[in-house]
Amino acid sequence: MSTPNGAPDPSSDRLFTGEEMELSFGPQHPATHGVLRLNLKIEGERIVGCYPIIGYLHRGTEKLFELHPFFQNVPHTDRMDYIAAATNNLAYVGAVEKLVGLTVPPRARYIRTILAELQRISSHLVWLATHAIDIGAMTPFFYCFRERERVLDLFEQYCGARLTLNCMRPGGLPFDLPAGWADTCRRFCEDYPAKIDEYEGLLTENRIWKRRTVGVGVLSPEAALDLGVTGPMLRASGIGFDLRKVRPYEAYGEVEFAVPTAQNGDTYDRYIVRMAEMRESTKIVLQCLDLLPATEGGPIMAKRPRVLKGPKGEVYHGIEGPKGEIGFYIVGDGTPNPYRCHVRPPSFMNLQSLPDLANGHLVADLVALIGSTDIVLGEVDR
Amino acid sequence: MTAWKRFLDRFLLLDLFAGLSITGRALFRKKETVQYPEERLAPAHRFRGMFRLDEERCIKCNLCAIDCPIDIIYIDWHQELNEATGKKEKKLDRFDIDLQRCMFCGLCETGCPTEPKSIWLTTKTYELATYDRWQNLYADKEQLEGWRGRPAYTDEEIAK
Amino acid sequence: MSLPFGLEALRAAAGDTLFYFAISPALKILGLVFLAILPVITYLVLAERKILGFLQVRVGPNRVGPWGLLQPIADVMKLLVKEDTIPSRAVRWAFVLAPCLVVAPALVIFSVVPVGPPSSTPGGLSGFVTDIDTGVLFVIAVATIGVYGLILGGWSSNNKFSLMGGLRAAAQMISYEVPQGLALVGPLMLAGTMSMVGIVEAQRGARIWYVFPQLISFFIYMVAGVAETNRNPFDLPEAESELVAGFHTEYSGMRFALFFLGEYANMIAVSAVATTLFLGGWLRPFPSVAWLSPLDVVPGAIWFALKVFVFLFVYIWFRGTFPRYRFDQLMALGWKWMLPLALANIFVTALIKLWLAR
Amino acid sequence: MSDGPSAVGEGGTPAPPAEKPAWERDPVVPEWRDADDDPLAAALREALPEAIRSVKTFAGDLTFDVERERLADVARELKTAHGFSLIVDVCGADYPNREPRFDVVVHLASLPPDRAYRVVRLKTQTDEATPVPTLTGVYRGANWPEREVFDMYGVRFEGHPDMTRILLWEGFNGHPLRKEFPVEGIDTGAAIYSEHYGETMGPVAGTGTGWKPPKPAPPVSDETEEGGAK
Repeated sequence: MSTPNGAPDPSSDRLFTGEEMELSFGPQHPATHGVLRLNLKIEGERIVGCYPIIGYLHRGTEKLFELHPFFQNVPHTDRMDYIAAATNNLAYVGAVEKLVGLTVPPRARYIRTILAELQRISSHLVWLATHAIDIGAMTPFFYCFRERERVLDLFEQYCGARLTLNCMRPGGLPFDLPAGWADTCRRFCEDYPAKIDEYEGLLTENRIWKRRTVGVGVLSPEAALDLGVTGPMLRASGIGFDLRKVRPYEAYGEVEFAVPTAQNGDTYDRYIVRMAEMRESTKIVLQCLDLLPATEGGPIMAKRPRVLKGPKGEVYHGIEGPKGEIGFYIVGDGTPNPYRCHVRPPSFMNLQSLPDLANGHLVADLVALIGSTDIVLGEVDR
Repeated sequence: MTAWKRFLDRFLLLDLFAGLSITGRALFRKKETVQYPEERLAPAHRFRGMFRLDEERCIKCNLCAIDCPIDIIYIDWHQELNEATGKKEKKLDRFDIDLQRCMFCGLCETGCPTEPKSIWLTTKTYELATYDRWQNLYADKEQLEGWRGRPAYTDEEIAK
Repeated sequence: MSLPFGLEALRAAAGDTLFYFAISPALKILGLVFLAILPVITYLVLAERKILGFLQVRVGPNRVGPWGLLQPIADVMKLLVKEDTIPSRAVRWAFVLAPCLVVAPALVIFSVVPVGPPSSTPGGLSGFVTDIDTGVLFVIAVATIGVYGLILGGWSSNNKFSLMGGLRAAAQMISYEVPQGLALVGPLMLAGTMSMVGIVEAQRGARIWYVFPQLISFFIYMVAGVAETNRNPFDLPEAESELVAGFHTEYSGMRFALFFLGEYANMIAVSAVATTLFLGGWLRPFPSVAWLSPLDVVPGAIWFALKVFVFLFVYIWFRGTFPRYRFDQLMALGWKWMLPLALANIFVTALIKLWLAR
Repeated sequence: MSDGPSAVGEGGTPAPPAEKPAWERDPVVPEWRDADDDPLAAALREALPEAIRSVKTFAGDLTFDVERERLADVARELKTAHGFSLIVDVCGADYPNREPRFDVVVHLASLPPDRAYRVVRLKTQTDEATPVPTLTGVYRGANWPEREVFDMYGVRFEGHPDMTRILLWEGFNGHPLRKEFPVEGIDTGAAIYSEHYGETMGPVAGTGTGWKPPKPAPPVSDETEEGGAK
């Protein structure tokens, strides 16, 4: 173990030597989580070159943003990171509110925080499910989807959709919570830590899981910052950077939560960090549910002009999505449409680190690494 | 002590047995599967499903078509003299929705100015699949109004 | 003489020599394969899907027939009528030969596995096809042939993923042959014979299943058996998240079904050998305890089947629980742990045997 | 970003009881302000006097207008001297009526615990012919975003290790985020498989809903267009 990313030193064992082979890994491959394509150069099974080719899911979302008024773009943001639609919505409406100068009423802020944290849980559940099935553990997939189903039910009860939520509007929220929603949500959050224990019982201490993940794909803190990696990947490398803490948006300033970090920056640490984040998210949701009754009946939408017009100016607003910092850079030109709306996609930036992580590892590790970077190709390609 | 424990752990495989016990317990647990065509989960009250239109409530203002982010609502209307009242009224010629592209965002319902809404998605209808792509995927006025005669998902069915 | 089904007449017509050395084994193996192994395999697939479903809090296949009981038949029908494609640049003869090379050895193993006791009357129907003196050796030898099918299939498909799968299969199966073979030496030393029937009889004589004195050996055989049959957590040759489907990526239709059949036949074969060597074959539990003798009314074949099913269940349970090893870790486990452990086990067994014989 | 006058929900400071809370008042639309007095701006001006053209702030975001040639130097200065160790993003913008027409916008962030969290924006202007110095020498993470800017706007980056298209394929004809690029898409088939397809043949963008000849994007919010003819 001498190379920076934890790959075994090629000179230390003579198992794989010989000619290079090119392997086109994807875009139709069970482990690439969509349509990622990696052009691999391999020696035996050792990866000596990895070149990601993306864009198979490019839909021109940024062009679409320029064509529509601010409020019509919210459903388009759903479709970028389609397993974490609420945080996409939150980042977008946050950017619009900053551009237009709206202040969100407290009840809307609490509900938004709850939705964002539930979305983080559901996104991490999908990550865990696919990550585990990539490493060969089949059963966590079904356990995770069982719980995810409950989260999606909560979303369905709140806004009517399960995946592409369209659940926020610039200035507030479209709906108040339905009756009984808070109780259902509380029940879920109280059950949920036991379920996390179940997943952890299957994986955390399992020696096969540990051998597959510990020391695989080490990302040093310097390299992580250099590559623009954010989110759980950065925190697993030992940098406790979390936008929810450093610039508390929505209701994060009013709740207590910890930012889990780990030191080694390998695949196992990324796993540990995300598992701990799910536990923290349930705590945040429970605290927000406690804060909610005080605002019962309060407004959920700020006073705003009938047609939102972006002033001549530009803002950047980033929030902590499940996968990293998701931000929107919006340029207004005095019309109801954004002149330019650029997304800072966390998956895109995190995927950039994959060649660094994968070099020198085996093909089997590559699969674990794709899983642990937690990419969604809808967001990488937009 | 810990070294001793670690040594024992190498041979006892306790971690593996812990995993086996978790899956083993699941063997006897109640199964989560919903047998779809026989049992159906009731959609939530706000569930956004198939469109419905009420022409009498509709004031032909086009707001739903304007609010639609992907412009899939097509409305044509003309003025017509109502013999009974002697007033001019708007008549719908065409109210089409290209459901192939619809993403069920619900912005048309939000934009509708009438009360109650004359276009709404909370019909709890999600079984939109058809064998012929033009049969249901391109909904015209008659299909959108068909909810009176043909509620695709009756309350009794949901309760079942 | 007591031969059923008009076989008596056949024996009279063909003569004793021809009947006992050719016709009878042929009929037995045909009967075993088509009446026992193949139905068991098809339903094993269903059982696996059902049990995996239960482990994963879902119900598994239940649409074809009651409780999905006709599902295997539907699967077989589907695979039979499916188009059988051969990639244009594949090596045709090898591509066609490979699945046969996987299935045949797995089925041949059953010819020496005793599912029941030898007949009490000379010339009667005994519970095995043949009993050769080198039965265990035969099993090991035949099982090794299967790997050629995997390599050939992987190489001839002209697909990089297949090739890697084939290479992994070769490396893995050859590595695990060694500890597996060595693990079998322990019971052989205790029994003093290589005949499969002889080993079961020896367990009856020793009044104990060999799993208890040979626990380590049993454990190594189990792990190596899982690796040998390419099952989770050692399913590297066909690891679907890494190699798409490994060596059978390009196979479809009946040829794919043959690979499938081979894998499950291998599972049953490994379980059957383990049952014979370690769990007392057709013997009832605790063969030495007299008051359990009412259990003897259950035929030996049923006991045998029950024990095999316990093994198969454990296989499926493993699949539902564990992640997959990585290639180099699998090799390290085989050569650095299994092999020394097996050797040490042989050494200790030999010492104890010598000490007891003193 | 530091607290701007209109920053969203910052910590949820309750409004004084006498007046209406902020969400019931009319929104305070932010405006551009000069920010030369910002300590960061002053320090940067001192270190690289001719590189900074102007420093402004809008809604709390500090924006440096940087000379094109000095973009990498400014980023390096920010990284080494002011702790802006994380590259947030590189993106472009198109102003067709301006000369030069493209903006390249870089967002950098400083992280705790060494520094307070802050995002600054570097802007520089360029046209199609003039490459911008790449940031990949300062932040390796600028690699893919810069490729995206090239892909979408055709802005080249000088010294970039791999200046190829990223989201679209090599051979795609055009840069789709330029304002004149038609929303309906273009006939791209000929460009990919020129050996197979003639100029007007080949896979056509938008075939799913019927291809239309390119035309300027209709104003979406205009009600008169919506009623009849769609």
